[in-house]
Amino acid sequence: ACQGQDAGDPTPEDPDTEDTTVDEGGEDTETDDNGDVTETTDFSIGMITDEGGVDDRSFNQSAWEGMMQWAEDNGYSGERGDGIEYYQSNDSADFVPNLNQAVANGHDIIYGIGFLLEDSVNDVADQNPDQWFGLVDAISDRENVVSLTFRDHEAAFLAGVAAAHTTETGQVGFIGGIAGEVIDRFQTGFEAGVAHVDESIEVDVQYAESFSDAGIGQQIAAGMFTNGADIIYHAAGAVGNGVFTEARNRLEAGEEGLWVIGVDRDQEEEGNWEGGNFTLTSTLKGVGTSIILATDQTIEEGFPGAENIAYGLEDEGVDLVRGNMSDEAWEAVEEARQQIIDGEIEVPEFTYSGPEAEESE
Amino acid sequence: MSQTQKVIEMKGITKMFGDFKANDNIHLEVRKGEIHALLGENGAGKSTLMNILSGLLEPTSGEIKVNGETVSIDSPDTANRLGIGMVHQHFMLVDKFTVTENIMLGKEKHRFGFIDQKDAEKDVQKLSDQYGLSVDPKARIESITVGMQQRAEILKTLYRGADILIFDEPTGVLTPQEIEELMGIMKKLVSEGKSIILITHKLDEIKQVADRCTVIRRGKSIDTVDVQTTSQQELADMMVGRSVSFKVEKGASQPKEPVLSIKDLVVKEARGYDAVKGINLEVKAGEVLGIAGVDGNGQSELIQAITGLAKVDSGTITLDGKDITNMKPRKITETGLGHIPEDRQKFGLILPMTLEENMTLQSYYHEPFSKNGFLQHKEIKQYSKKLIEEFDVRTTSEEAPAASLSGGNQQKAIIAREIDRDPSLLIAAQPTRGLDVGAIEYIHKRLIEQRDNGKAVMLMSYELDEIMNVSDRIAVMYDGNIIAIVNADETSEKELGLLMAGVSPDRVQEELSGSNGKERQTVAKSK
Amino acid sequence: MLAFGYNPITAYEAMIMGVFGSPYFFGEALRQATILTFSGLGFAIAFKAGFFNIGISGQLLAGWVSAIWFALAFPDLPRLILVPATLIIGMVFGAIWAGIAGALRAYFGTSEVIVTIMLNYTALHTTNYIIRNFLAVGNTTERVSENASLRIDWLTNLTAGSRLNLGFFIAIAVVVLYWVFMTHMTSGFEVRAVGLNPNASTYAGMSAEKNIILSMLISGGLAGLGGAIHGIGTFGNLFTQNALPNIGFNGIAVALLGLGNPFGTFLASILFGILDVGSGFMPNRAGVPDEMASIVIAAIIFFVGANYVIRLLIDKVKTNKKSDLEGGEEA
Amino acid sequence: MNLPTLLQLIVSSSLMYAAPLIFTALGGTFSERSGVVNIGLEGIMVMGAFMSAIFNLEFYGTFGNMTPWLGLLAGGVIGLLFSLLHGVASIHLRADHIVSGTVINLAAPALAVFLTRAFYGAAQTGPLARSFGFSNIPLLHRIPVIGPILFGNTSGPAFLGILTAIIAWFILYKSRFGLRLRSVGEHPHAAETLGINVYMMKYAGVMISGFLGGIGGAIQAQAIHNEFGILTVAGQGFIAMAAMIFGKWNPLGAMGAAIFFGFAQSLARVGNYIPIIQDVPSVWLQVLPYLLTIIILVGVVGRSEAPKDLGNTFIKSK
Ligand SMILES: Nc1ncnc2c1ncn2[C@@H]1O[C@H](COP(=O)(O)OP(=O)(O)OP(=O)(O)O)[C@@H](O)[C@H]1O
Ligand SMILES: Nc1ncnc2c1ncn2[C@@H]1O[C@H](COP(=O)(O)OP(=O)(O)OP(=O)(O)O)[C@@H](O)[C@H]1O
Ligand SMILES: [Mg+2]
Ligand SMILES: [Mg+2]
Repeated sequence: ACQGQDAGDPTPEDPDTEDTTVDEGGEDTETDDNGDVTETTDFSIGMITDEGGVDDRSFNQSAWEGMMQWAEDNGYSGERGDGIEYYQSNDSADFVPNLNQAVANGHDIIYGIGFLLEDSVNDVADQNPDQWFGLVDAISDRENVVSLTFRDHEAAFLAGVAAAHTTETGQVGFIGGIAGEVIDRFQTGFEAGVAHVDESIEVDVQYAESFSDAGIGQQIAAGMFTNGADIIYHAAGAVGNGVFTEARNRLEAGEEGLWVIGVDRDQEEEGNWEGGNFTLTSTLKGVGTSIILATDQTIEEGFPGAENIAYGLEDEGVDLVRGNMSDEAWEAVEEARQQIIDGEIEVPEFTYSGPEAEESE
Repeated sequence: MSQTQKVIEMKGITKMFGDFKANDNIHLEVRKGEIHALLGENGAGKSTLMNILSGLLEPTSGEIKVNGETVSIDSPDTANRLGIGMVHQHFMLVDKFTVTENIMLGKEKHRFGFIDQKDAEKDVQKLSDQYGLSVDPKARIESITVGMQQRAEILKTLYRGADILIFDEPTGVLTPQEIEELMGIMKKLVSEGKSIILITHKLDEIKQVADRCTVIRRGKSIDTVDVQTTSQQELADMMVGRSVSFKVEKGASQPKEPVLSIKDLVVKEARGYDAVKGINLEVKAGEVLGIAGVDGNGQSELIQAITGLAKVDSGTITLDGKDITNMKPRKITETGLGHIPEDRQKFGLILPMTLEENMTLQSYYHEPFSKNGFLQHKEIKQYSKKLIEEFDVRTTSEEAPAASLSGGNQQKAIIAREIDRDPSLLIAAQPTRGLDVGAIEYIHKRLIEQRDNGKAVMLMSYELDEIMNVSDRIAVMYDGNIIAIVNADETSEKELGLLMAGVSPDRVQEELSGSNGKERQTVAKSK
Repeated sequence: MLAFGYNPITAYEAMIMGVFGSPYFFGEALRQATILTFSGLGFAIAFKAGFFNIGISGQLLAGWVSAIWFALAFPDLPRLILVPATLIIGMVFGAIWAGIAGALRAYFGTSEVIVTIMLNYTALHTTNYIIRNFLAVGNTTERVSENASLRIDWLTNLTAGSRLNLGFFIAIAVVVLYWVFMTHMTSGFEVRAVGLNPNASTYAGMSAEKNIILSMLISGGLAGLGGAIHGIGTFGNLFTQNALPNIGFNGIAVALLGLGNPFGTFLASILFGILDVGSGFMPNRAGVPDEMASIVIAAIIFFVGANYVIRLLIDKVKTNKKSDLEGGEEA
Repeated sequence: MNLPTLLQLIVSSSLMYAAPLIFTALGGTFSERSGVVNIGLEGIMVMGAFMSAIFNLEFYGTFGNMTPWLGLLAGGVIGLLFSLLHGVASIHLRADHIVSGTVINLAAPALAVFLTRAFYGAAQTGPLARSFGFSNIPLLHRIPVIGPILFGNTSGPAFLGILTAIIAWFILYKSRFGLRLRSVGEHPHAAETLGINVYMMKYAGVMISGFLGGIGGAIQAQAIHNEFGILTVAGQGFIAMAAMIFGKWNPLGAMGAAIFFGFAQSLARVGNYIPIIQDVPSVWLQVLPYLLTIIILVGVVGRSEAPKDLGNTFIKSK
């Protein structure tokens, strides 16, 4: 069922797969093993998708692949229903029922994938104080919720560095989906990364106000390219498809040196064209990794309730792939990566300060 | 003319609609070169029979022979091939298409699937010249007169090479001159070897053109008679199954004060030109004022302006002493207007609603039918039942949808509703269109009754008989003006016909006193 | 389904058991039905009056955003005032949003189909903008205060903590009111009349313009009320939307399934609610993709819509019994 | 940005967005001209997008660079087949046209995603093998000055759409078929008396709408999204329906309206590079296309008149 590349690939060395104990959280675990598997833990995890399925080639898929990986590593078959389970939401109204369904099924940890689930996870966590939850991409202060967030700005910063080292026109673009905190992080990091290399490089920022209409993505990209940008970084879901399409069309029509930077997973595949590949690189968001890490941490050290674990470059929770970068750009990226990990570079997280912020640049 | 060759033989035709026998073992023979009338009351089954002949309906049983050969007419196409063409009661024309497009539809002149408009127009022109049917091949149907629309319908059948033409109630919407003209056309067609079946309720028309007549009553064929040797009274009695009288019984009118007065009224038509061009008119209490005129000379707009359905451009309308110019329809109705609209299904009724809802369409909102914004269903039902009984509206129940009533009963329901409110002015527009003798009789009686009760009645109709029989005074409209007002008992059909055609009153007087040979022909042409 | 190796019986068993097997999910199904009732009735009334209001989604959003705004602006008003006021605000804004389309149609003859589609997207973008710039820092507003909440404890407890709320009873009340309005009230009669025959209605002194606007106002008002209830009942807040709320479009289906009758619409909403919530169990318990639920819904509507076939079959059976006469209607 | 570049940008990005709408709106025009309301265009587009994506992925090896163009056919054919459901329901089974269109809209996305899962194990197909690139319109793009602006590096499908609209206009207004189709939408009983097979014409109208709507979806998938997923069509069918009404049920009008939507959309996006518009708050630019449509509809276009018998069920007399 898996597509080629996915975001969850930089899996860290497996923590000792030897079984661990389960006590506190998992009271009733009737769904899983029938006793024929010997080596398993009876720890079970579930996830609630945001609007979409576990095969969305994005976030939810990455989370699910992480869970499958975790299951395999822990002696399960890796099949759904065997220690791992997902609940698909088609609408924001489905979140709470799905969470409750998961609670009823007695998983040890239930992960809500995506910031859309923030309120729902909080609510259900309040109602079920003995149940452990994980919240991906948003922060909760509940005692029984661990927040898994990503220092997306760090990866975006590297993308900015890569772009700055690659641009020939001195102009790059950023296309966001719907403006808001999460996407703002990408924008901020990207702008900072570009400026880190060369203050004079212009970053053209636009929001599609959609995550679905690729036509709009294509129109915005057309505008940016025409206006002189040669690299566009998108953080806009399916809108990004239009960005890739526009770049491909232009390259095929004879323009040269155009690049797109992908988001969340390695989008190299999207950048194939007759003349090679124009996906410069992609920022990764290790949703799957974070789930594996947090689950293992729980098993080993106990549940990190109320904590916000922010996965960054350091723990490979976010990353930037090598892609088609030049050696020079890659070196600069590697250097910046190290500097960020070492704390030598402080990547700003938000420019967002309220009304009309997205136009401030 | 070999009068003996049978072009159509229908034998033992029966047509069931569910359990209802619309045609019951009907026999009909049409000879070559004759005009064969088909006479019968509303709902007798005439249209059904002809729809069978023209391939629209399949008979439940029976046999059809065309030119001596037994045929099965399973589609209009087949009928066409057999040389049968029908001019339908309700015109089958696409309003937005041109005359030519309508005529050639289904049998288009084309090259590689693309229409050869010019060629087709030429053909239509030629055909219309050949039979003396003046039409403008390029005109859109929605912008031409009813008469021309009908000629287009006739051309449609001729264009398809029909030898047997069926006319289903062709004269209902025509002026006397147009009727005259149509009769001429029919005779011409017959003389060219065509055969015609003419459906009509109008006995004088049968007398005028038909050779033979088959009478149908309640789905059964009663008899086929020679028109020359049968009197109108005999035909009528045969049709209805009892003895009928034609004359409207009425005493002299006693007009009193004017109820409606119109001054310098100008009304624009939807497309923006003046349809009513400065009319002055009074209708007095205790009289029936008839509005005569050819369709499309501003009568409809005049009535719409009075009833508040069209905007008055200038001038004033006073009803019962109150200025009602440009008032909302409801205000006008409340001031004392009853209105039997021209198109009963479009304006008079809400067909899917129940009869009782329709009965209170003008009064549902006030007591006792509505209290504090709530409908009082009980009161409504009681009232409707009363009206249904009083006006003899035939229906299965007051809760039946209006659509389930026959045309005549739909009209009776409207009349009941409008008369029962006892308005000081009753406007009746074409109140008997398409109805049978019995219903017409009844409606005319009611109008006169209203007059005798001291109310004002305005009657608009395209049927001269009706206008002359019922009205006390007659206003003739032509081109948005009232060109003459005459007293009903001092005028003649001929005079009215001339006036309706736009001949000025002075000229009319001349014409009438002069030789009376061919003037009708010329008048008809001038329209 | 079988063709793809799925077992339909287990799928529906999973769905039915999932919903009826637990008060919680039954409560959730009814909650979902609540909102659908509003969007369904909203669509239905416009449809009765002869309009195709495809803008229920946008009107629902308008109700939602205005209700949340109001509830957040006056958190301390006593519950008895705040809740009704919030609902009314939502209703009014929904009504205005639809009223624009109604007024344009009445006075300019502008196609309501286009206008409502365009207003949908306008509502979507405007709502997101308002959230980010006026109602919240970020993409999600604060929760409204307790005083603005539609939750009622006994109902929550009865359904094991579901989000079923007072809105359900409001929906039932609205169903009855809708019925009373359409069949017993003078203005309901006018709306129906105008929908069935605008010419005759004008002739009878009803104002086509007034009724067009009135029916659109009610239509949008119902959608807006639904949005407000979604806001202070289901979620308690508002967040930026990626797309127009589906629940608006499902309202069309619900209304059509209910054959325009308020009680029918209500029952259809409950069916939808069950299918909607229950379909969530299909992938887990039966391994069947939940798209199957939509396909089932589509099939049901198809057969309800094509009820002519069913009537025809009944007729056939009847006539066959009666006689051999080859009559009746054709196939 | 200099003026020619700006114009070229606006033209090409308007056309790009308009291309799927043109075809779908033309499809709607045929259906509604035959008297059958088609709100199922959205669902038809979904099916077309789905099928073209599959075709594209599976047959790139066989057809190479021709694949997207042939993919249009694939999308058209599946759209046509799917529209038959609407045809049978509304023409023969006498279902309300809105009901049956709604069924299409409900069923199509569910079915398409279901099948995508069955074939590809995911709800999205992933990038297609070959998408439409830019096209230079033969000869025309050589015209000095305006050539490159209007016809250079632009959307090939859009120009195919424009051509199709012109052909559609000729078919509808100049051909025998068109005359019959329109007569059926205006006065089916009149058509019946002239031996025209009303049912067949209505089916033809619906099937053409399915074919063209399927092509519209195929363009959306192959020229813009470069994949198929649930988000590929997302509302474009409804906008196409709006374009059809906006264009007064006339093929050229529908085409014009579709291009106008593309233009308004493009103006909102490109506005950032146009000095005067630059400073307008972004929300205004976002809602601009929609408000502009309403304003133009009210102010300029006015009342549009639907085919007279639109939405009614024709019952053959027997
Ligand atoms: N499709 C139908 N289904 C059921 N009954 C029908 C149908 N068509 C006609 N009828 C009934 O059959 C009877 C004969 O109708 P038909 O139209 O032939 O009458 P007609 O003699 O032409 O009357 P008119 O003078 O009013 O035109 C009427 O009672 C009519 O209601
Ligand atoms: N298409 C139809 N289907 C079913 N019943 C019909 C149909 N058309 C007419 N009828 C029924 O047949 C009866 C006669 O209808 P029609 O309008 O032909 O009456 P009619 O005999 O011409 O009477 P009137 O003289 O009052 O016009 C009515 O009761 C009507 O309900
Ligand atoms: Mg009759
Ligand atoms: Mg008849």
